[in-house]
Amino acid sequence: MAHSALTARALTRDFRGFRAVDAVDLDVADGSVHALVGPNGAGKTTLFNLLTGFLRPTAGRIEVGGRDITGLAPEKIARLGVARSFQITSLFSQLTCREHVELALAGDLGWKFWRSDKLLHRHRDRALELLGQVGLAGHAESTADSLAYGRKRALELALALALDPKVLLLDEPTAGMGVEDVDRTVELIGRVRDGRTVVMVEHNMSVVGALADRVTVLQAGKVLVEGAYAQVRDDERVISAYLGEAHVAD
Amino acid sequence: MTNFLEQTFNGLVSGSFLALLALGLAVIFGLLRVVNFAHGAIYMLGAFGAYVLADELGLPFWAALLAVPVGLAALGMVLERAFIHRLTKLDPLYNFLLTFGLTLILQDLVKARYGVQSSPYAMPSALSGSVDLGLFEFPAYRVFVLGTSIAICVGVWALLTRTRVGMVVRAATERPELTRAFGINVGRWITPVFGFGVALAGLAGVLAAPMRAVNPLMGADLIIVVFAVVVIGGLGSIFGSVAVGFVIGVAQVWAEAYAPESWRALIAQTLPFVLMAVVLLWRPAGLFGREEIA
Amino acid sequence: SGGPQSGGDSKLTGGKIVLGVLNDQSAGYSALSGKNSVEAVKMAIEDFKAKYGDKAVTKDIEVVDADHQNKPDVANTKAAEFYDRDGVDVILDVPTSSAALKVADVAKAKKKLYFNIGAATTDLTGKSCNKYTFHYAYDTYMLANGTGKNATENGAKNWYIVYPNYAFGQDMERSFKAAVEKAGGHVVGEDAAPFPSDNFSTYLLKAPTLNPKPDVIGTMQAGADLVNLVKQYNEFKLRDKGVGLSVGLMFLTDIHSLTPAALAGTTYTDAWYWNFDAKNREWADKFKARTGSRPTFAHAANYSAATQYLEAVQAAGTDEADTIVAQLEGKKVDDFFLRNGEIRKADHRVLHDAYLAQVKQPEEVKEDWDYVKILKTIPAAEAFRAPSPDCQMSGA
Amino acid sequence: MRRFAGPVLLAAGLLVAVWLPNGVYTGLAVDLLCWALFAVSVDLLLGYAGLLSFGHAAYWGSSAYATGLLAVHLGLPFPLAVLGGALTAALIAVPVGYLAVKRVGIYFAMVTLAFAQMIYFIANEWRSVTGGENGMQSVPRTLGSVDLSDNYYFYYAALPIVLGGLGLTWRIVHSPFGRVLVAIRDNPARARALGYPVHRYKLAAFVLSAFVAGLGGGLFALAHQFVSLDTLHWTTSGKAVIMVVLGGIGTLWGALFGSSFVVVLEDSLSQADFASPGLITGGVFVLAVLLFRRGLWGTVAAFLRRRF
Amino acid sequence: MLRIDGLNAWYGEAQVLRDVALEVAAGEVVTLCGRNGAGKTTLLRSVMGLHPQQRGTISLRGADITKKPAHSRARLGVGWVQDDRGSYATLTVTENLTLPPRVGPRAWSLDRVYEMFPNLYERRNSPATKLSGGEQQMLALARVLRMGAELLLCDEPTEGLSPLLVQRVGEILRLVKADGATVLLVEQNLHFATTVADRHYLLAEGRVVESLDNTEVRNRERELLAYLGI
Ligand SMILES: Nc1ncnc2c1ncn2[C@@H]1O[C@H](COP(=O)(O)OP(=O)(O)OP(=O)(O)O)[C@@H](O)[C@H]1O
Ligand SMILES: Nc1ncnc2c1ncn2[C@@H]1O[C@H](COP(=O)(O)OP(=O)(O)OP(=O)(O)O)[C@@H](O)[C@H]1O
Ligand SMILES: [Mg+2]
Ligand SMILES: [Mg+2]
Repeated sequence: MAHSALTARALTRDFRGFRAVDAVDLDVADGSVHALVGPNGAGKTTLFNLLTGFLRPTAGRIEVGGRDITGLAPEKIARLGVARSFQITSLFSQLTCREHVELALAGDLGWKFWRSDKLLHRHRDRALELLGQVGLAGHAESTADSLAYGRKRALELALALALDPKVLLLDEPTAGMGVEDVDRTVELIGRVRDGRTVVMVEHNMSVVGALADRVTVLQAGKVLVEGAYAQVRDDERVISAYLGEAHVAD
Repeated sequence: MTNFLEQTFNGLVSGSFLALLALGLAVIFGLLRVVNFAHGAIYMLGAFGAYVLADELGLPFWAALLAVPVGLAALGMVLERAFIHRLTKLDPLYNFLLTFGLTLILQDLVKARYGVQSSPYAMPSALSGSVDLGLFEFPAYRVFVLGTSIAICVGVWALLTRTRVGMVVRAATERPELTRAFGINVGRWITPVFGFGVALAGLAGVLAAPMRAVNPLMGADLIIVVFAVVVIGGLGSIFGSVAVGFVIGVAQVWAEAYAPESWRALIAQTLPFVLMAVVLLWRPAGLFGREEIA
Repeated sequence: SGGPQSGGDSKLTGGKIVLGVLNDQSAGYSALSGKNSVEAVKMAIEDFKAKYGDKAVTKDIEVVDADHQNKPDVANTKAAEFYDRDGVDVILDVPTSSAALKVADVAKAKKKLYFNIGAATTDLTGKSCNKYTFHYAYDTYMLANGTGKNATENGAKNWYIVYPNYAFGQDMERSFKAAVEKAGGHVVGEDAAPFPSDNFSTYLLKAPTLNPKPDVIGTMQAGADLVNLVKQYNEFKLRDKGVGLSVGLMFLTDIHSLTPAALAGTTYTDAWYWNFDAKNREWADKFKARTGSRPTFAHAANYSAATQYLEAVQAAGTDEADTIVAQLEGKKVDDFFLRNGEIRKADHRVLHDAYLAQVKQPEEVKEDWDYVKILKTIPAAEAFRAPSPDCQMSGA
Repeated sequence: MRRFAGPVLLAAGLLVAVWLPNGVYTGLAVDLLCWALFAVSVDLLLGYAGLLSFGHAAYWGSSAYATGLLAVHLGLPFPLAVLGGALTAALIAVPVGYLAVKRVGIYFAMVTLAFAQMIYFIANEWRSVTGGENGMQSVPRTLGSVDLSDNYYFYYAALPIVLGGLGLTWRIVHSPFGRVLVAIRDNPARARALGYPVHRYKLAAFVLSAFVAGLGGGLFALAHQFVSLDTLHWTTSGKAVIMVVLGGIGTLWGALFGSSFVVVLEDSLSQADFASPGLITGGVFVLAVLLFRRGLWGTVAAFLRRRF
Repeated sequence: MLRIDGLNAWYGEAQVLRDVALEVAAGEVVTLCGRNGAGKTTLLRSVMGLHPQQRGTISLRGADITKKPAHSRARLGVGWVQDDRGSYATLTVTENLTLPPRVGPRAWSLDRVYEMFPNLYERRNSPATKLSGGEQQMLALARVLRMGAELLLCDEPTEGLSPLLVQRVGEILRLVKADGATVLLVEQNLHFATTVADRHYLLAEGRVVESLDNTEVRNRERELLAYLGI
């Protein structure tokens, strides 16, 4: 099998006695799209926060491309090519979409306090291109807080992409999107996936079906099932714990 | 040994003032997200309130103990309506700055009216004696101060964590809009709470009048120590603020009494700030603080 | 950019005499001196004009004043502005040691006169002394020595000294201890308390436990600290426990804040007292008529300093600084403030009688602000220290 | 029209700066320079990193003392002394900043305030070096053979340093670094996810700001040839904050404007027969916070922008 | 029950609602569909009285409430589920649930809520913001049920919920309807909408462009999806 871009071993996180993530093992094959599904509160976002350094694991270890990143600060992990989007949208209210992406592209330019900020426009074209990809071409100059929810999500995605990450972690990229936007997003993720490894949390099963090579189902912080989409969706444990009977219909 | 206990007890007494002030600050912050810089000035007003009542109306300490906090609560509510209230939607820093400005004004008003010299205030005769605490004798008034402040701290803590009042106000301050959508008239809660926090500072002031110099600047430096106290305890944590208040009080007295000769003064003065540094290194949110508040 | 204007044919710089009162009119010392000192100086000018009438060197005598808020940098700017811009010939008062020392520098640089009244630091006549600076009313040595020596001679043998932990406090402690021991007393303990502080109970609890038990606590605290300490001294009933109280620096206003009851029997050294004798009282009444309050020694000293300066100008016929300095140096003077006064040439310390005062018992207080009785007059010769070797009279 | 606003303003500012000591009392003119740097340094943090330092006197003051020591004991020419002072301030800012930037908002304000108070007490205690309550007297200001005893000449000698400091601040604000600071202010978590080490950026800003404040403090020491404990007292920090808020947070011009306003106001109050300066400054300040939060400058600028 | 006439709303200069007129009969469940930015959230906020910049009339049970402040509207039985979930960081789950006062007869008991949402019960003592996205969504819904509001305004209650929970929400809404309450629901997922709602309003660029019933929606699903996509 392809060696794995991202691995977690016995990853565990407690919150004041409550175990949100419980000895999770995860192997994400290089270049694959790996979906994390599971009922609400299963621990998906927490797992994300562990993988991206926003939370310190109580126990266990994390590797990216064979390098141990357990306990590294978020910015360090980001620099190692692990980008994330947030489930609950998180942007710079005052900046325009373009400025957002330019900032994401700037990297170490940020230290240059003796240079003019024109330096940031160096990446303007790339920024506009990325915005186009996520369908925000028309909103390049509008500020984040004036965007409706769906568009904010799209911008989230653009920012993650701007880091041109080896591993892309998307927490519910299509949540709160209209059907059109969902389709565009699916198509977009399909496009950006090559050369990358994608891990995403997604409740929309059609999205998972369309994109995921492998699916891990979490429940109560533990891995319930792992396998290909088709096999997971028919697993009756998953159906009872997560999808529910009605779902089999569509 | 008894001297050590005496000193420690004594530390608790001076801790009482820190605790009461920190408590008021914590109440106001925890519930309104406002750090009231004017808290020290209010403490000063409390003491002057007692002085004025005695000097101009001949009212005794006991009357002041009730009347002054009530009066200051009223003042606090006026301030909240007139100023604080207008800024609560903005960054909390604005209210910090506002109350800083108010501090300057309050101090100078009192200065203009009563001068910079300390104003006389006599010990209530009922408490001028001393009581036997078994191991040692201690001025009755100091015992009274300690008792009062402990009682009040416990009472307030219960009120805020054990009753609906506390809950509603916490909600109202975190998400005014949503809370209104639940049919709760937010404005009606905020103002009294601010008044209450202010009253606590005022009470501390009244308690201070018989044993400390009553002058316009008496709260100016004290407030900074209180800031250190609440940062150590975890701003917004009622319990933390009070506990640390007492601890600092004792620690300072110990430093003055037992630290190496030539260092005493310096240690006693910088102790709260050093402790703060240590705590920040180890628990940035303070000993009992919750992280997400910022 | 400033610079003294030279005025007509007159021998007076700028054609007139300008006195500048620079002191604290808004903060800690404003009650002791402040605006009322400006009044005192105006009184001095009026009395001077009345005295000499047409023979006066000039009728054109002005007063300017400014508030330095106890901030040395403000004092600095204002002092320079006084000399350069307002053509001030002599600066008076300047409380707060740091400001006082700074202004001494300015006076030296501008070669203009400066009578310090409000500040206590002996550095003014020590390492910071200079040709144009005179230290008029009091200093830490006078206060500490007077009280220490006399209180000990009056029977207080064992002392516990508490002093605020800054320059003033330490000067006081040094002189006080020396005085006590010279007079045969014994210091059983001493503590530097934080400054400022509102809690002295630590030391008050400690006092009776010292061995041998001190007869007196000698406190060098001033202002609010003093008030705090005395209030708590009474709280702990130390007088009943046989531990008396003696204060290094105290002003009438402090006694008023604490009420005589709180301080009854306490001794301290005073530079001047308004109700000491008829002569003082006469001026004090004039002052009250004018300002509505009784004068502190600072007010009296400002009057006296202004008067002595004007007399010197009258005698010399010019206000040219070096001439005036020559006039004043070594001069023997005697007015209601400067009893047996002398302006010492060596260090420009202005010597005069000082007084050991004791706060009256409440029932003895017959009149507002008449809170103390004078136990003893300390002769000018003993009241102040010998010229300090640190003083190299520079600027000449 | 608006395109020229910047350059025109700059030119006007420079003219005023060059003319100043001929217009106002020289002592005052020099003070204006020093406080301008101080205010700007506070605004750098407050206006751009969203960090209200209520203890900046610590850097203004410690630089003043360091400058004084360098001038008194090593007799350094004054520009070097000032530089040394500013560097000392920056150095002290490192540990304090390291602790302070762990907290945001009001916490930051209170923490900085507390540490400044601590440094104040230390200076008061460390009498042998600082002269304690009496302050550090007769600090020399030398520049080779040039005679700087007259403030008039010292003003022009100091002006380049001040302009340098202001220029530095302007550059920082309008640099990529400045932009990242603003982003961090708006949403630190997001900034981290984009790979920016938030704490280190804030710390850097804090130290730079302390350096600028230090330049001002050093000059202040030389301007008065004297250093006192006041330079470290929290009221001095408060004064700087007042200046910035009055002038207008987040605009360097505002800081300049505000500092001049306050300095001149206090100077006039010290001669007016008025015993409560705090009443005036406090009152104006409260009004500013309540009514025109953009500050004097911000309000005027906004008005002009609307007109043209 | 609810009647809106000529409602206009702005954000600063930008107008986001244009002469919106709609009606919801008592006991009805009505959805508002529309692509992102159509103005759905703004519409609900206006009804709740939380959007200052508005003109038009809103009447509840025939009584004009346009001038009433939000809290008195709530007292009249209007409940609101915020789109960003709006959980209180400083309150525990239980406190979140006990905060809203009873305004109607149908108020749910705490037990009933916990029975309906077991995972809330598990986390009852932790601060609400520490809950997972979905849990917070459920909490938000549960809170208005506790009030027993007559009219529920739900802004995308299924957003970010797992299929199982989406169905659960569906059940709850039907339950509420059975209780006789009225629901105005913002929903992106047409399929889900048809399973709970009686009628649907189509919102675009701040205007009501169509009002449909379930059969129409099913017949024209493709077309509508496309439309929502514009
Ligand atoms: N900071 C925290 N403190 C305490 N408990 C937490 C914290 N963060 C998450 N939890 C708990 O951990 C569990 C997992 O939360 P998480 O957000 O990972 O769920 P999730 O799988 O993302 O659910 P959803 O799909 O609804 O987002 C939940 O029960 C939540 O209550
Ligand atoms: N705070 C704001 N400032 C300015 N414009 C805003 C603001 N909030 C929303 N808008 C604009 O108002 C319009 C309607 O926003 P609204 O949130 O009502 O849409 P929505 O239909 O709820 O979208 P979504 O389905 O994504 O929640 C959008 O175009 C949005 O850009
Ligand atoms: Mg989640
Ligand atoms: Mg003259």
